[in-house]
Amino acid sequence: MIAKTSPEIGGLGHSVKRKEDLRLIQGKGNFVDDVRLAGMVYGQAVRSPFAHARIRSVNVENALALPGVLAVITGKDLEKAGLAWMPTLFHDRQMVLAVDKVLFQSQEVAFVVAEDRYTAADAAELVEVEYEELPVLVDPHRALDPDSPILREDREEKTNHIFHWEVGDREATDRTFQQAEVRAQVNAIFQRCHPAPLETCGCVADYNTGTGRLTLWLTSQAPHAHRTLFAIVGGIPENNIRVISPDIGGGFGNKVPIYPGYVCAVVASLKLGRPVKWIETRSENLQSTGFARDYHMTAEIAAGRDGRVKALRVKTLADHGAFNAAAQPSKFPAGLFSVCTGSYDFQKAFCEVDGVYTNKAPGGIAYRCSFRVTEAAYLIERAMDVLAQELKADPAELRLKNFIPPDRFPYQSPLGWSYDSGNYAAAMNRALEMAGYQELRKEQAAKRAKGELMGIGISSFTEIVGAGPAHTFDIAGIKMFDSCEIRVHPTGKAIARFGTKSQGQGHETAFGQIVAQELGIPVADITVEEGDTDTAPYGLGTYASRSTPTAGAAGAMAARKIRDKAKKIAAFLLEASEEDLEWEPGRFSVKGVPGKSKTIQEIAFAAYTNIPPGLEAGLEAVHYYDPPNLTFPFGTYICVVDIDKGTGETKVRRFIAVDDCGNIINPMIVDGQIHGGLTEGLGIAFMQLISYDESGNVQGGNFMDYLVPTAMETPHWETDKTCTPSPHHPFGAKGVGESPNVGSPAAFVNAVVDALAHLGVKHIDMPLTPWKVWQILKQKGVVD
Amino acid sequence: MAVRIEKTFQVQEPIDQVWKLLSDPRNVAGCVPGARITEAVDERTFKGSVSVKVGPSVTDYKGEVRFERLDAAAHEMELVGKGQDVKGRGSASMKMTGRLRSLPDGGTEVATVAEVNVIGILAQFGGRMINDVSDVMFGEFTKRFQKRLQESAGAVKPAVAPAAGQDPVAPTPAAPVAVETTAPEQPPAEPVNAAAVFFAALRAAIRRFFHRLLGGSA
Amino acid sequence: MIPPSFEYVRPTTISEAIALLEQHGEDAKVLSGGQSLIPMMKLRLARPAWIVDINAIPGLGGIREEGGFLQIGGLVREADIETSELIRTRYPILHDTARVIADPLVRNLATAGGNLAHGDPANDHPATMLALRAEVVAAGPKGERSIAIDDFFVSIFTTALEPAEILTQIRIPIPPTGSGGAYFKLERKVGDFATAGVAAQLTMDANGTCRQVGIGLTNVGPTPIRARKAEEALRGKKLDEAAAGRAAQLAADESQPSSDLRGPEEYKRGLVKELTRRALVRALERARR
Amino acid sequence: MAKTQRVHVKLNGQEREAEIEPRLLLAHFIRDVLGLTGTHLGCDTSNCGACTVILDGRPIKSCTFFAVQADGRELLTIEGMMRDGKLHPLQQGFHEEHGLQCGFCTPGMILSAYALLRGNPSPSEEEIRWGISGNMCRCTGYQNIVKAIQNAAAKMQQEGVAA
Repeated sequence: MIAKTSPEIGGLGHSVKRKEDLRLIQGKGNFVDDVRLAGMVYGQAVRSPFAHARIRSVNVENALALPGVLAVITGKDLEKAGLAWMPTLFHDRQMVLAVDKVLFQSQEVAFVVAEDRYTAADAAELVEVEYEELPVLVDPHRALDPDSPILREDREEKTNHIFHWEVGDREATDRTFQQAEVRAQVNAIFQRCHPAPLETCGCVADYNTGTGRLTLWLTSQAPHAHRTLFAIVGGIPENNIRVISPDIGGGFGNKVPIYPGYVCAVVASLKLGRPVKWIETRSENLQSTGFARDYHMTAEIAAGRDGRVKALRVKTLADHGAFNAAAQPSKFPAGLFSVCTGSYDFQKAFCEVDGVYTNKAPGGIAYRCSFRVTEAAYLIERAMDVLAQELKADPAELRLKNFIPPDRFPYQSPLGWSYDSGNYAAAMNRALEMAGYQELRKEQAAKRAKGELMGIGISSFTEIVGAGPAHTFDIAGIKMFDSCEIRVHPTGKAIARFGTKSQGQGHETAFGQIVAQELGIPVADITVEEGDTDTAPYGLGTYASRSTPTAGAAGAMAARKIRDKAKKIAAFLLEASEEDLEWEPGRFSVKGVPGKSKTIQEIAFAAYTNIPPGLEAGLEAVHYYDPPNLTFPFGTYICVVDIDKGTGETKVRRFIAVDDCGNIINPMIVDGQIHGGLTEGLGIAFMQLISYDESGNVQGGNFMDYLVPTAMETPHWETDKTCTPSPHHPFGAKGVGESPNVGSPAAFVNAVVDALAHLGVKHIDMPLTPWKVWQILKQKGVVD
Repeated sequence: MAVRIEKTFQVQEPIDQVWKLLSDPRNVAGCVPGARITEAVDERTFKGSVSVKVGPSVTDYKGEVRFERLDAAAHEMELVGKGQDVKGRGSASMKMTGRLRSLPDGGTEVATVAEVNVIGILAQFGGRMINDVSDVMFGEFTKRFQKRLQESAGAVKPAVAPAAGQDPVAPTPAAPVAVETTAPEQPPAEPVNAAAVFFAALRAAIRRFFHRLLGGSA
Repeated sequence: MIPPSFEYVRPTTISEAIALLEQHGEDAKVLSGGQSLIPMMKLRLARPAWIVDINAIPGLGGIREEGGFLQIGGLVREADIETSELIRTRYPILHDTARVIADPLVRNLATAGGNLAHGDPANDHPATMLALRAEVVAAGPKGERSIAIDDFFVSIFTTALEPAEILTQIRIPIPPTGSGGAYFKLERKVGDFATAGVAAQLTMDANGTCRQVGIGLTNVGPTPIRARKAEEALRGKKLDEAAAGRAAQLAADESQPSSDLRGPEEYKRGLVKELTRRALVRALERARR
Repeated sequence: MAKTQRVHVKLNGQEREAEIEPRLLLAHFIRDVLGLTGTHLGCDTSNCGACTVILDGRPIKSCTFFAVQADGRELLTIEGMMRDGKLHPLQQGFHEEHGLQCGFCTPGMILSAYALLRGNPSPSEEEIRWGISGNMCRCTGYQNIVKAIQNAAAKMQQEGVAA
């Protein structure tokens, strides 16, 4: 366990109040739409009403004729500049503005620039586009049918098939299934949904014709990577691009990709020599930017009568929409989906995924989860419940029986991962205890006898985060290390800069605590800065719960470099040899000589005013951290629901969340992350759905129909922790931002299915709407 | 947002008389208000437009209808219509077939099928609600058609064709939907019966859309 | 989302407002709460050339019992109804209704008058007003007139209001003693329109039989629906579980829902049945107080 | 382009005036014309509440209200919450209870809470959840927002100050 610093220093384990709050609670934050520059103009995209259509003509005359309109950019214009297409983050390309055909409803067709927002909106209506409608492909299961239209005529392979990916031992797994005493199968669709951060995507592109520099204020979770991609795609020297991610109003994966609106704003600024602001509407955000999930999955478990699991077989069809714009490591077409063996000790496993194109918005982004881990955790936790039903076993006991035992870590999973550490039973037992599990089961039995519907759902998930080791993980070729640069000023105050970018996670506070822990400088004296590519060291950004495992680790390592130099300076000042010095947070003292010590502040002053001979001046360090492995947070969630038979409504009565994310930087922030992730899990389980009708019309493309929970639908969350530090992380942390969103959907669904299990119900696809539940009750004759 | 509507009804008039009516636009022009044929491309293809006002909203559509089949011998007709929102925010299309069959009692059975598909912002907000109002609108059309048929029975053909909107047949008081439409003069010689049905379905779609969008508060 | 251009006028008298509406006809729209009109304008589905803002006209507010009626001014906000002591104690059915309309912020602007004048079957007040046998007072070029609620909802999004008429007041006959009512709405989340809603108003006599019954349905047909058969089945009868069940079934039969994102037709009918049952039970409890 | 109109409002205690198009939404008026960017926009269908401001004492969605309608009236935005240089108890509460993460919904959330406490100085958890149900938050799961409002309510009761 880590030595706890004083509250004044506020290192690891202190619930330090957040520094970022003070500006945000006064309305003094600086979000992209708050940026106002002299001469700034506004852009608006013209979008296709059709899901699949050929563009016969685009007439911009009337739009250009409107007073105040400065430019209308079309696909043809971009084509001339070689910018009609841009690379996605996953081995594909995507139209910036459609040239000859559109592939999904609300796709960008033209980009209008005007003196103000209102004129731009008026002008967008005046752009006349003539379309010839084409047959639409919506159902991914029909993507490979011979009679389905080929969507991507631009590709050499004339097929809607994007990739086949498999991992594991197919033959051995099949053999195990042939001999299996018990089999359980679940076909589960993880529906298409959208992160819908409250701030939509947008940018201000400011190309200065005088300096030849482009400054780009961007809603970006990965400013450095975006700078590099803009340099490569746009041909602007990277030193002439400055990307600034100011305050970001939530990201959840939505702000990892580069979107056509950004590129159009840059092109417009280059064309006009004026700053161009582009801010998405909510409908544009939901209908055109990175969606998540849309995995159509089958899982089978082979087990013995004794309830021991033996093998797992998973087959999945992935709907990527019009372009494969998945934002994930380039060697992993299905992200880290192969963590689908979860918390259980399978000897054999096989997993295969096929990706296809459809006439839907592009994406496949990691919505508040490490790439495709939510899908994996949901699938295995659903499958374990189905197995429990087959065996007539208690789902908690079945899980306890099959957990990977603590002494097996580091654990080699059959699909190739090396789990760093875990104690799954500890988290499970704590959750059962908090829930009063046995009493709940008794209550359920009594209620059933009375014909009332109550359910208890358990999910014991394992996450895989912190990408990642550079040997395996890269985004578009850029290795997934992350970085920190610390400068200690003469007066003992410090600034620490990171390659990540907070979107609400509280880095300005938590990362300061890491430095405070290592250097003993009070967190109040440490400024944390992120998001400005001119000042921050290069990093891959914040998503997939990677900030603490990578940048946080880099912070600790950079601080330790500084401490090593500080030790040299202290030795000089104390006229002692380094070996005789001992460190306590904030000071070096000479062993056995009480009172003979130098504080880090005194040492910092000396680093600039009284430099030891032969030593460089200053007290600074940079560290680029390449984690040796990923980290594997885990936990057990228990959900208790009551179902109203008359209306089919589900009420979440209680939700117990026991998380284990290793050592914790700021308990207050960790709880906040868990509350938020659980609430998004609730939304996904019960409400959040983006669907398409047979013509490719988006259903759920605005906040009237894309339902996100309010305070009224959200229950009170009961949280607790166990602590199993990561053995390879500098201070034993694992990352937590996404565990609750990864682990909770299965708990909600398991609870609702459990409430109906006695009726023979084995699975219900999300979202669990009242009408779906009611129809089941009707079929089962429970309601008249 | 595809919808299929079937309507079959019987009239006592003989088949030839009914066919004459069904294939002669002038007599059915008024069956649905607001449809306007602006141009005859050829004897089977016509351009039209409709301006639909629903609650606080106005939507202008430009459309084209074409007789895929007009088989007097078999008493069968099929036409395809398509309209695009002039603001470029979507389209609606319809395939309609009409078939007549003589009845033993000398009367005629009229069987019509309309397949409507709405795309764009209306469908985004309108959900599956297009269905029943399309149904109601189409029902209104057939009701008016029958009424007109009875009038025309044995009656002298009107010297001047009635223009849409100046429909001698008053809208049924219980008109299921009260659509206010601009109803310009109807060029007499151009068939709008099919167009009218098509636009009726179109309006139905829009109507349904507002049913969905508004409400909750005012 | 940016609304199209329009001219804005804010008359200070009813006659001035009516004159403006007559002058601009179809091109003008009345702005009261604006919580349906403005979103439609932002989506550019509504493009009125003139906005006649009636909020500066005095005398359109106020909730009072007078002349045998509960009188609610045309500009009374949903929030005023929700927080009115008079409503909460004497007309709980109206309290039920107001507090489930949209969300608290919208209710600070949205008006009950506008909620009726839109003629939207998804709005909540119409069902309640049908159950309460309310009447609507409209001022127009020909002066003032009163419209029985049964004659008010002509068709989907179409009311009996003439183009130049303004809804100035809602009048609800003060229910006799032994009366009680309730509104039940199922929504997908706070702020959503009803998947289905049911309003029930009862007047019971001393020996427990229904003297007067009103049942209104929300968002299960092209217009707000008054469930007359269900009402008929209860009038003059003892209201026991069986009777409530029969009435609920009749109400479900009288509803004409269509399938949409809120659920299939069958579910909505089932919901009408269940909510009718619940509304009757709650109404009875309140009638007995 | 419709003819512009002169609009006069009292914003956070200051008299402000501008010549604007009637169609200008109050939210854009406050942000783009008067330059106070603490009021945010998060949707186009009046669902999210990020744009909440106080109009004559009542919280409304400023994205669903024309600036011309506010002529001659009083507006309070997040920028007007401080009291003689000190944070309002609600602002303190949100800070102390970790009632915000990305902070985008926070101004609207605080203003809705402000109106809630004016009408009900010691609300129950249920009443608080009800009171903020027109404001969406994607980060906090609302739990700490509820605590923040309880924290402020308690503080204000102690100090005997009204919202």
